[in-house]
Amino acid sequence: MVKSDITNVAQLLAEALEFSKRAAKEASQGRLTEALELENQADLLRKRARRTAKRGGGEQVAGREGATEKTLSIRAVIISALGEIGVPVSPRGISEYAWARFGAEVDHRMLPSLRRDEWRAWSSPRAARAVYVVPALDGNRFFAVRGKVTLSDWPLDRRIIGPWSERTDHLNATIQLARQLEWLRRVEPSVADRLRNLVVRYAATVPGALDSAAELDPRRVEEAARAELSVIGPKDDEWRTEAAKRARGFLNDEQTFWGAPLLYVIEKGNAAGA
Amino acid sequence: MKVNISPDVEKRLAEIRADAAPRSPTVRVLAAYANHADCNLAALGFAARVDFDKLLEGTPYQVQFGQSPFAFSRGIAFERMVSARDYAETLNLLRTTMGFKIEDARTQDLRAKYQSQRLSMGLRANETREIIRQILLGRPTSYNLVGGAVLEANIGGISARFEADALAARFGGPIHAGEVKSFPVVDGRADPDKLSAALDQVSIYILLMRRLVDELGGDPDLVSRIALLITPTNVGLKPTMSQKDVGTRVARSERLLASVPDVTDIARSVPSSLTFNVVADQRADPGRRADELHKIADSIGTSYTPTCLSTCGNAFFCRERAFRSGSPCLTGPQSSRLLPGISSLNRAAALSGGAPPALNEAPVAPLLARAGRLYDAATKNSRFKSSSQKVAV
Amino acid sequence: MNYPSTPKNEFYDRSVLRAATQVSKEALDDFFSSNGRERAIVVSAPAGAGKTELIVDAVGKIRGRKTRLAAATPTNEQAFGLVRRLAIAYPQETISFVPARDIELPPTIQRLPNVQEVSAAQTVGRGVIVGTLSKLGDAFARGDLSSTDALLIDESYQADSSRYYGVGGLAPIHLLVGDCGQLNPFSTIDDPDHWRGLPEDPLQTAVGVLLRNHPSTRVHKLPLSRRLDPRAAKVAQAFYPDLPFSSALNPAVRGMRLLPMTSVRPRERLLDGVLDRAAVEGWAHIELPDAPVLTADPEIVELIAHLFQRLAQRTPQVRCELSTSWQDLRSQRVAVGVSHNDQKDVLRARLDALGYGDVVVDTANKLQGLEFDVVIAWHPLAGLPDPDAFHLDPGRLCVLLTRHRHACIIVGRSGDRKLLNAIPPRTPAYLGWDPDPVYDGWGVHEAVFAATERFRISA
Amino acid sequence: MKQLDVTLAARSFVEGRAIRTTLFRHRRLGDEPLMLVLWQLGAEPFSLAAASFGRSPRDQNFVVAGDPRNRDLAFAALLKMATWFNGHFEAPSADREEFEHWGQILTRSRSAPQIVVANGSTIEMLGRLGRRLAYLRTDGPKAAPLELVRFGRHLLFLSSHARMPGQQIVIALTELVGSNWATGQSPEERLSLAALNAYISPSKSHAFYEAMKSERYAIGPVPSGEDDENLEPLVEAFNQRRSGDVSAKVVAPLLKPIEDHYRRLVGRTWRLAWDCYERETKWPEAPSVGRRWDLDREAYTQHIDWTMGIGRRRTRQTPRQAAILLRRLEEAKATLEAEEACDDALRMIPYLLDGKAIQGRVIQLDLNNRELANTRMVRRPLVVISSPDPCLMPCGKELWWSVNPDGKSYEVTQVRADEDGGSIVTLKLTTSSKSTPMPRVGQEVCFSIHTTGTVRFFKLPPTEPWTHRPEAPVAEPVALEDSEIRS
Repeated sequence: MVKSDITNVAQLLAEALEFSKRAAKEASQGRLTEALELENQADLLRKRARRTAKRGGGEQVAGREGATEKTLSIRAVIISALGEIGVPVSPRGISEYAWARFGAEVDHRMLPSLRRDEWRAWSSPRAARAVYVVPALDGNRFFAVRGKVTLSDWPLDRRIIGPWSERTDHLNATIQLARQLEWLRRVEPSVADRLRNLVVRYAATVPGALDSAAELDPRRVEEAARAELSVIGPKDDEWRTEAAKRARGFLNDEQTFWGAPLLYVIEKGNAAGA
Repeated sequence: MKVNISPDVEKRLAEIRADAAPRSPTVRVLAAYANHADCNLAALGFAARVDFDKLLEGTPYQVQFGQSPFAFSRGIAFERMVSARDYAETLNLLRTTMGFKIEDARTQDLRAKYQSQRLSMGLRANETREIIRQILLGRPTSYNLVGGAVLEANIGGISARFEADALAARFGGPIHAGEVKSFPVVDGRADPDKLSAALDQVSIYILLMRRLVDELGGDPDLVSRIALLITPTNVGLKPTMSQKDVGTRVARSERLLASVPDVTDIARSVPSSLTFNVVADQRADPGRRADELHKIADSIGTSYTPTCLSTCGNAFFCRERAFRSGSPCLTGPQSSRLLPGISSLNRAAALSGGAPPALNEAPVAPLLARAGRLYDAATKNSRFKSSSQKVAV
Repeated sequence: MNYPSTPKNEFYDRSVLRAATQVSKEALDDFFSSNGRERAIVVSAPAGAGKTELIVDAVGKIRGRKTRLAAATPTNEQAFGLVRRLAIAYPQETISFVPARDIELPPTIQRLPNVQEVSAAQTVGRGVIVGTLSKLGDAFARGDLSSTDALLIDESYQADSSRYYGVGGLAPIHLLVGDCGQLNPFSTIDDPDHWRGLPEDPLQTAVGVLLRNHPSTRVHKLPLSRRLDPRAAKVAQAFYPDLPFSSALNPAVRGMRLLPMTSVRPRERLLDGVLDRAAVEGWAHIELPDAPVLTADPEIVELIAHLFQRLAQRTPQVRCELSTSWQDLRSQRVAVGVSHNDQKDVLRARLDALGYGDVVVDTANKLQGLEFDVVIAWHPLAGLPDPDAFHLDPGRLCVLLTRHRHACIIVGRSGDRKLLNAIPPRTPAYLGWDPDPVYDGWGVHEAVFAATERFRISA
Repeated sequence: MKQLDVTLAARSFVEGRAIRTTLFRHRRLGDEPLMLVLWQLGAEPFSLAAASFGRSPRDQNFVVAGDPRNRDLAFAALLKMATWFNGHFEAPSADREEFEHWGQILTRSRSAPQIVVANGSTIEMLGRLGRRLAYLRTDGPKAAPLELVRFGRHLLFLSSHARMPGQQIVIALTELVGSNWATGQSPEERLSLAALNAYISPSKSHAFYEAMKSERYAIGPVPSGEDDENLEPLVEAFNQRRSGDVSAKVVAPLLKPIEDHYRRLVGRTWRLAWDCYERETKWPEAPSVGRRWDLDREAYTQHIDWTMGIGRRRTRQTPRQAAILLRRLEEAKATLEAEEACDDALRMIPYLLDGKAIQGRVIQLDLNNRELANTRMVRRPLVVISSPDPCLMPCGKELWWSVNPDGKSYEVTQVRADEDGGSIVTLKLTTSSKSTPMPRVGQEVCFSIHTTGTVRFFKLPPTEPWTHRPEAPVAEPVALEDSEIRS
């Protein structure tokens, strides 16, 4: 902020204080109308001071960050988290990761409204290839799976959930988190500590990943997850590729991102998505 | 000109616009729109006729697109010069470069005839139409050089009027649209961007004139695809006339007009609570105004690119959004192109430092890691580290 | 699969040949009806029209009149090709090649008995002198090369004005032959548009500067393609809006067949579908799903590698007007055309690793003027986030889609065509220069997408 | 933009600071450059409204025209600048040295002047002013001072020489600074010297916010609309008071308000430009700078000799001049890229990433390898290097050792991938000459496509061929100021 602005703000606030003092004096003598009138003047001055301070430039904008960051960066955080995990995740999974990795609090209950906005944004632009947060798709009927989100720039087969997908996605996420942890231990130990607990939770269901006696070994987690993945991974890949192919023949462009219409699902008597 | 917006849509658009400064489509607004046709916020602003250049006035995001009064007066002076004495200079140029005859000198300056700019547009549009009709009928007495002609168009449901500097027609020949610009042609060269903007402008006039001729039952091909441009030559103000075939620009303008989304569709597609009333309220707290615009942007989506900085009044605002999310578009479309599957600049930086990539990042990650590794290796042994402070003693 | 039977005697469309012969004849008549004034004749042609044949033919006729000539091309490779063609066509004529420094003819051409590599100073009195425009111009400027009676230039739409300047004074009569649909001359400098529109622009084409200074120059248009068969010509017409042409061939003269194979693997079934479509229709356009990708898109590299593997497994054979029996398709006759060097590098390494070292992989710039039996074309717009002047260039797409005699497989992504739903980008404007390659390219891309729509297969 | 650029832009974004992209300074930066800061009037392309010029930050000369739309006032201001400029610009040409050029003994100035401006648009402005002044008549009724015409000719030289890649006579700071620093900005934003500088100079908050503050100020020569709005009443008042008088005696005392207006604008750019200039001088000069400076001195000497002799240049080039210039620009660009890459390890990285260069450790050397060339066995030494990077180069590719880029080339003869994703590359020297320097085993080396060996120019015939001559010759453009109307 330039010096003259600082002086201005200081002056305005001093003037406002003057008015408030006089208002208090008037009020103490019972002249309430006059007191309030003076106080109004003071308010106006304070408002002007605030505006001047804001005009001051960049730092003020930066300082204001907190005010708007909430609505803004949630989307960015969700996209970053999904990008780093790399597989469909539940909203809760996203908020856990976001906290562990970025120290960001994401209220997973705001996801439905985010999804509405995402759809609106997706459905109107014409040519841009931007990235959107989109639901995962059920592998049989291709309706939107409520509990899992993905990114629109992932290949369709990776946004589809088949019979093995829940497990392979979990394993892939575990591998990714373990590698992430290993890397963070080298470059950002403080963040690594937060992420460690999450890796433990992910690895808990992977046989041979954890050895209760020793400190968590990310390599061991990765190896264990890979071992299991080598069994079901190929099956899952094949299933998803085939499903994606079916989906492309069956869905229009919009539906490959947002899912088959619910109506269709209801007609088929499948209540899972409703 | 028929415009089919229902009263409830008009009312909704008025609600959206609230007290924001309005603006109606002009050639310049249309050209700016073409630059960010993929931005929903820009489309909404266009449909609701909100002047985005003024929307954020009084906030730190205010953009200054002010025009220099000297630039303005140069334009006026030059225009006055070519239209003085019943367009003597212009007629002279038409004779020497376009083969106009001595008797092709029936001029009409509609701007001079109707002094008030704003109110007279409709009257001038009617008169333009009538003159074109006379020309089509082959009346030897019809005007053949018209200044300040007004052409009408329906743009996405909005009625708009465009003002052409000059229409000219040799007797029995095609009708031309011309534009007077004060940037110079020096040694046969003009600024390619300014020239391009001027020709795009003329191509819209040509397009609208073709439509008008068609409407009047004439052959649209009577309107020439050769644009006429009058500019100063070299370092003085001596006018010269350049001819350019703008056939492809006319076709592009046709695509542009066709691509403008219908205002009715836009009005219905945005959330019913959406309005610019707080954003535009200069008495409101600037922080609150920005928050409101963030909400609008979040709910309909934007598409920032650095070219917005020179064409859109919300550009600083959108740039800060891009900054806060670390979007690769912050550093230009080229860098987005080089970072497919990477969600943010932060992530690109992390990958360049060897962060393990997720599946979608796998193709680019090795390239970033390699670039980062080579950079770090080359600077490691150097006494010049990456940071500037080391040098600035 | 049903392959059409070859028509017995009638390979060529006689009326097309007649029309083309007429144009060539008029062009040469024009060329010889000299009234002593300096002048030039331009022959403009679509891809594979037999331009070099026309030059070879003209050389014979010029030499028949005992006059001396020089023939020039923009690149060394083109000059080598011309030397070979001339040497074979006229065994009793000595073809004198003037090489630039560090350049020599490939051994196979060097060994031809009537080919001689000579320095410019040794060309005195020689009848047929061949070299690049740069070399001949330099030798002429230094006084090593003396004037000839006629100058013939091949690929004259790729020759720029600055190089044409060097040889312009070499002869009073010029014959400029070229393909007007391919890529224009380009430069590596930062501001190649600096002179755009001005008469001195060194980057305008040789034909461009000639027509600008001598607007009365006659331009003859060869209305046929010998390389492209009717199926290919139909699509390629989009690249030549001002030059209507037809294939010299009747339908179904060219043929390609593959060993029938079945597979349970979805990937192989997909590849088979693509190859069968290309064999039967002459075209296939395979599209991977839309995704943000690198320029050297690894998935497209893999897809092309797989296409080659599968193609090889299915022992492809071809037949045509020159060889009516089925012949094995040789891998040297197959090419991949790309837009970027990094695409080329990655593909080259991948194909080499698979043992397809013979297959030609190159950028559109380098493939200009070449011919193959089968071409895989990496679509210029594949995976782009937004289209720009480079990738929209109609010349680039033209080169990629007009190199093949039998089949062309286009590889891209499903979002590519959607890029054209936007408004074409604004282009800078230049006085004295009306073309708009960006807008034209936009239209050409749309037309080609439409024309190949029925050959589209989604991966 | 390449992979390295986007990588460093991302890092700069995260750090909130610019990142250096060179180890060296690839331009000569002299001790006393001629700094020029110019300001024009709105969209009046040929009007110099205000200027500062000087040879050090303290040596700030300052002129304003008052109303530059008036020819006399404009020329009065320009004349002050011209007198100063011509003196400093022409002085180095007096001190000559001899040198050999293709067997001829020529002379060149031992030194050359160096002009520093804020940005590319200032160079364009110099070109426009040059175009206006160089062709003025120095006789007849509205004779212009010779000094102005010479100034114009120098400016024309500068604006055309500025196109030459690697030249160092005119330095536009946005280009100089921009090519040495990566920032988290778009190319458009980096055009503002103030915004670019905001990323480099130290600050507490993220440079994004610093840049946001700085970019609002105009750097010149094009003013902001707001600045001109403030100026307009001052100019109007000035014109009213002088009521048509252009004599210095009347005008000078009336200039104060306009001077105050511009002093602020010009002064800001003046300080910014010197800061940027001085910061860059602290980096060590790259080895090849000297060779390019020799070329600059020769170009400068030629210009001076021409200007002091015949002096007139065409307003447009002939086809021959344009053709020759095109080749020279292409050649200069290739040589510049080669020299910068071979001088500076950071400049080589883009080529390593593009597969146009390979670096690694020499693991084997066979100095006595022989092979059959035509009919006899010749020596062809082999160098085997182990690189941590994959190598996609085809066999037969021609490369040069980066410490000897003007020497003989090497040919890639074998490429093998190693287990760790790196590669083993065998290179063959293409000469048997024993005088060619060779690397040692264990040495870290880099081989690239870059060569600075002598380039050959194709000559063009001296006379214009008929193909490049219009059938009907066009009139020579003479457009001169005094032939034109100006209100």
